[in-house]
Amino acid sequence: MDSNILEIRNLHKRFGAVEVLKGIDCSMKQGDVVCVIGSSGSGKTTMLRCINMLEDFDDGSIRIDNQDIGYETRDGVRRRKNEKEIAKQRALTGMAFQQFNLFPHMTATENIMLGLVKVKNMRRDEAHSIAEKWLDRVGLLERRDYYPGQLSGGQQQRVAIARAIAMSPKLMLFDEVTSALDPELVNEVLLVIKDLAREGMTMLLVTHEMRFAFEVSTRVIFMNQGRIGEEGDPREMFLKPKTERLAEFLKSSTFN
Amino acid sequence: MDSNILEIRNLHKRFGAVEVLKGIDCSMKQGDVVCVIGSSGSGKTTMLRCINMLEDFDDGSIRIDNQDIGYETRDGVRRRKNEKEIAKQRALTGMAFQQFNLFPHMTATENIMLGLVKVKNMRRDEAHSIAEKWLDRVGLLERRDYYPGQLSGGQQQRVAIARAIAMSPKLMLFDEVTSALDPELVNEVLLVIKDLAREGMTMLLVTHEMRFAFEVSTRVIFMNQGRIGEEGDPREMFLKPKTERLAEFLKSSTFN
Amino acid sequence: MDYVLNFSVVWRSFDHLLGGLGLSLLLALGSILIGMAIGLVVSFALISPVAIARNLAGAYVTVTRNTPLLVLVLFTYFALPDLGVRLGDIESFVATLAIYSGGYLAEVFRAGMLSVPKGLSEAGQAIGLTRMQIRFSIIMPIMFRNVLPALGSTVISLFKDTSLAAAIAVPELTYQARKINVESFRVVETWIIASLLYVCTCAVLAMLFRRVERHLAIPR
Amino acid sequence: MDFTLGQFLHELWIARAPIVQGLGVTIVAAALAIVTGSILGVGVGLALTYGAKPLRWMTRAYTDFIRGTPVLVLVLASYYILGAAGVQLSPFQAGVLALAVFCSSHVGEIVRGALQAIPVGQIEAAKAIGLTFSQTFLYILLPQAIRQVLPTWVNTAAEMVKASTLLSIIGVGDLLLASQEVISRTFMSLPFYFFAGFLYFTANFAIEHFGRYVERKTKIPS
Amino acid sequence: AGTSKLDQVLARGKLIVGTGSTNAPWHFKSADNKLQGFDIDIAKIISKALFDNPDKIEFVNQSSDARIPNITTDKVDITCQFLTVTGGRAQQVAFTIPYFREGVGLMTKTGSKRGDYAALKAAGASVNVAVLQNVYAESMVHAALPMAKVAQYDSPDLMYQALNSGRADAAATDQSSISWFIKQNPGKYKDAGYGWNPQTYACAVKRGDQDWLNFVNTALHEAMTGVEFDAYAASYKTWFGVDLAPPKIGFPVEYK
Ligand SMILES: Nc1ncnc2c1ncn2[C@@H]1O[C@H](COP(=O)(O)OP(=O)(O)OP(=O)(O)O)[C@@H](O)[C@H]1O
Ligand SMILES: Nc1ncnc2c1ncn2[C@@H]1O[C@H](COP(=O)(O)OP(=O)(O)OP(=O)(O)O)[C@@H](O)[C@H]1O
Ligand SMILES: [Mg+2]
Ligand SMILES: [Mg+2]
Repeated sequence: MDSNILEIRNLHKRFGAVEVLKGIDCSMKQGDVVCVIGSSGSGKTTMLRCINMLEDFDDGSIRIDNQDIGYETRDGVRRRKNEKEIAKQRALTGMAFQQFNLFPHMTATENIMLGLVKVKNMRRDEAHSIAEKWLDRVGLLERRDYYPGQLSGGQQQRVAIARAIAMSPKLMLFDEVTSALDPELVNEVLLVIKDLAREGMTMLLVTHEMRFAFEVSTRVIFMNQGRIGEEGDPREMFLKPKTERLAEFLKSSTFN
Repeated sequence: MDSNILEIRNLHKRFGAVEVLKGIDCSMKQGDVVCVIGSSGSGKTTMLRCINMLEDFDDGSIRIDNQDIGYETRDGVRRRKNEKEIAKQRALTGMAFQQFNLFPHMTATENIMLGLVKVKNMRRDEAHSIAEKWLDRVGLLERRDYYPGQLSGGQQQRVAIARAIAMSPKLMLFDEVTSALDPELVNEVLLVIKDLAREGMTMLLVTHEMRFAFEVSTRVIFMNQGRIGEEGDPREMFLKPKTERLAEFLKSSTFN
Repeated sequence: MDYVLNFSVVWRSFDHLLGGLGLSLLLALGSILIGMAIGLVVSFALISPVAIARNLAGAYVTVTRNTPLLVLVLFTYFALPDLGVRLGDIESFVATLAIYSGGYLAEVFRAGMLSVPKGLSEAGQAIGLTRMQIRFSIIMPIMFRNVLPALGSTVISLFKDTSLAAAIAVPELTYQARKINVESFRVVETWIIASLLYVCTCAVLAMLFRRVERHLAIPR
Repeated sequence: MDFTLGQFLHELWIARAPIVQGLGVTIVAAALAIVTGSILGVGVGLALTYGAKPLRWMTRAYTDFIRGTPVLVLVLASYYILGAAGVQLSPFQAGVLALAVFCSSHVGEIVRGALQAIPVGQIEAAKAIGLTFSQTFLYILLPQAIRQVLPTWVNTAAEMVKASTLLSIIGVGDLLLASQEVISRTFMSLPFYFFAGFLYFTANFAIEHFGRYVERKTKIPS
Repeated sequence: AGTSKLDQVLARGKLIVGTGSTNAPWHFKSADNKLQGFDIDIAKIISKALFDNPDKIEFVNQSSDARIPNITTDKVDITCQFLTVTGGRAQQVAFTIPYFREGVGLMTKTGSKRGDYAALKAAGASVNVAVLQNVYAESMVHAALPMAKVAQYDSPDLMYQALNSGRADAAATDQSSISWFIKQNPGKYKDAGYGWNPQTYACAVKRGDQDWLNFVNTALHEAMTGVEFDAYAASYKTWFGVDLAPPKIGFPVEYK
């Protein structure tokens, strides 16, 4: 049996004529924390969006927990799964977005409960106590009845992370979750993520916070023009980059 | 004769119950370049807006080129001048805003020509050649027929500055003209301002760019809670602040 | 001029006017509810990725919005029976106004739908909601709040359009007013009263909508 | 009634002159109402946005009253109530007045929305270069507002064309009345109502496309 | 000059008559778009009496609910538009002497099972009758068909349309209209053969102007009994298809 949580093989993605992902191979085991770095437009976001089928992809396969995501090949023909099935598979991964994307018409608690009730078919009281547990974990239990508009950016992002985690995904995806935040709010969110890492959550993070990537990750992936440019131990990659590209990229990013 | 271009005496400004300017005194001579620094909410913007009557003020006087701005006192009664007169007086000063505020439905040239034709009653061809002269000065002659939406932020700000300067104001006011710009676009705007300073334009600038303030100004004013906290030579103020407040403020600002 | 106002005839038939107003409101309510259902479906079609659905919905909206309501009313009432569809006068008017309002409401809903940030439906997808669940739990509640002001004014103008039911002898407010005119010829007085009834009802409707808007406003 | 297409076309041919004339009346009435209503409406919109408080309240009451009244009632009021007050207008004048008043309240609201959507910075920038308020309005606000208003304004224009049918009630020989006159002689009600409906649709369709064309033409490049 | 409408009309040189344009045979447009009908001819008789010229008339087109308001607000000098004389109306306007009297009849489609009065009456409550909108429309129909359902319409063509589409079994309207309609659509409709509900048609003028009323009465009277009889009789023949016997010579019939 394959013990990998995530297994990406030869992933290709085109937008019209432009190929944005040109063959990605990557795997993650239980408990891995992988940071994806790379310059703007290198395809980091697109890779994450393919993993939970927010984007269709053109070739290759993505397996999560031994399930083929999004497509199945029968009799040699590649077919997109039906919407219902894809929706179910999306719950295997949790995703936190740069823009938080909390549902503005629901309180913090309701935001978290929605997926539990509608996707996991939980009873409301059960969902409610899980929501509270996670709000507590991200330090926002007191704000459980606040609407997103009444929370600061950092608080919104923490609720958004709690909403994703509460679904107990096999794999959490984070796409630059701090880059829309004021500098003084960044830390509270990073602390939550560190905490999750410590507890063994499997996570794939796109980030521009180099120091954070350095501290938290078990492995770093450097994306370059739709390919994986370099991959390995964070210490080695940051201190002794093998490729010129990475060296250049690291020089231009502030390491604070 | 009073040779001061700007002469502010005991300027008071209230918003409802809150007094935002609590007695400002300040004067500028021809060719002065004065930078106003101070923490958020200290009243810097409000002061600038009073100087060209975008805000009415409650007490004190502002004289530009020996004219009383906005109000006149006859028989001991303070009266707001009529709108026509105020409009005319506003042309004594030029103002550049944080948000550029270019007119989106006019090309760069038309933006600059509008005031020349409608306020200064110039012939169109004359206004046109002045507009081109200034566009050339800010390095945008090639873009003269572009609309604001087709220009980058830095370019828009340069057009906005050209629009203000083209009216040949006695005094230019700049309110954080670079803070809405992406970092790589800040410099092109600052260069234009430096250039104007070199040519002897009288300027009053609110800025958060400490290094720039240091380099360009003949004098620095530090605003603190609606009052002038400290005022003097940039070198002395930055290197040997007299008040604790200023020292603290300088510490918290990055000096890059 | 020496025209002397005399409201007594109008007061004598005032309960007829009120009854007419009640029927106007019922006609409006019935047709707008159906119209909203139509509008919702059509608006989803308008932004659908399927070109045929988009074009059909677009044609529907174009025709309903550009044809005078009176023509549609007469069509349903007089031409449909020839084609084998026979509705009573009230039913036929409600059906017509529903179809007519469907075109207007579809546009309102479409605009509201486009104002819901795309990130929200992606967030819904990311926690595994199906497309229908996203529509009902996320897009529609937000869209509905966004469109309330536009919806309010559309509903008010549709309410006023019920006056055309008089043409096929549905005894709503305008019909009652015209009936009084035929009897008394106190046209000025009758229309003053009838228009006040309309204005007040519209004001009440507008107030109700503002209240709903305030009630549903998302705290921030 | 039972008749063939040929009979209808024959009657249509006989009635071509009054129908074309009715269409002309409809178009002229709607056009006059749209033009005067829009000019009035810009004033209403200005008063609603920048007017002093009492003026703002008065225009608010005006727009709310007009928009709450069915056009039919406005048409009758303009004809009879003004007549009773000593202002004698021809049916055509009274009808156009009613439509224009109706149009002005709608355009007023649209203009208000558009003006309020223009960032304050625009007004401040105009002030800063010394423009007076009327200059600011003319050169800065109006050109931007017009572009924003255009799509909704086109809808209002189409509404006016539809509303002009109500002028037939005070005896203005518009397209609808012309059709009804033909119907009362020929008793071919369905075909002539539909023919009229088709003409109305065509007129509005043309307006819609003209609006889109102007919208494209006046789009600010960005 | 006198203050009577009579003097005003003579001074003006034309008569302003309010009437409709959509009800044959009373007032409607010919194929060449000229107003014609019995009401029109009555107006011409009055014009002839005024100016010795039947065509010095300006017709004001009015809907039926505008007939009295247009008199009371002075939009017209006189209304001739199949106006039924009632006590209530006589309180608002002054009626001239009558120029026609008729009753209501029932029209059915030829070949209909309920083709005549007896069949209609026998069918009881299952009969639908279309009628022109009127306060007493319902009681009027019930006077002839006590059980019938009554649907009131705005204009005659809608009423006929209802009959034609089968929404109504019979149309109850003026016998004059029925005979005209049957004549225009030969073979398709028939009179159910029952008449009731007599009513009188007269012109109406504003109250309180006896001179004007006397003049119109004289004109109408002499058309029905005196020098203009030929014109009246010719019109009667055209629109109702009946030849009138000339009035008896000798002692005036009025004083018998
Ligand atoms: N929906 C889309 N349609 C067309 N092109 C797209 C789309 N989304 C992304 N792209 C293009 O794909 C490329 C990769 O984009 P992606 O967002 O994955 O980059 P990224 O590495 O996340 O960059 P950043 O650091 O700026 O977020 C870019 O060139 C982008 O312009
Ligand atoms: N229109 C207004 N109504 C009420 N209060 C206002 C208004 N404009 C400014 N203020 C208040 O006046 C104070 C001074 O504001 P001002 O904008 O002048 O500060 P500033 O020094 O320019 O700050 P920043 O560096 O953030 O631009 C602040 O407390 C602000 O909240
Ligand atoms: Mg990205
Ligand atoms: Mg400021």
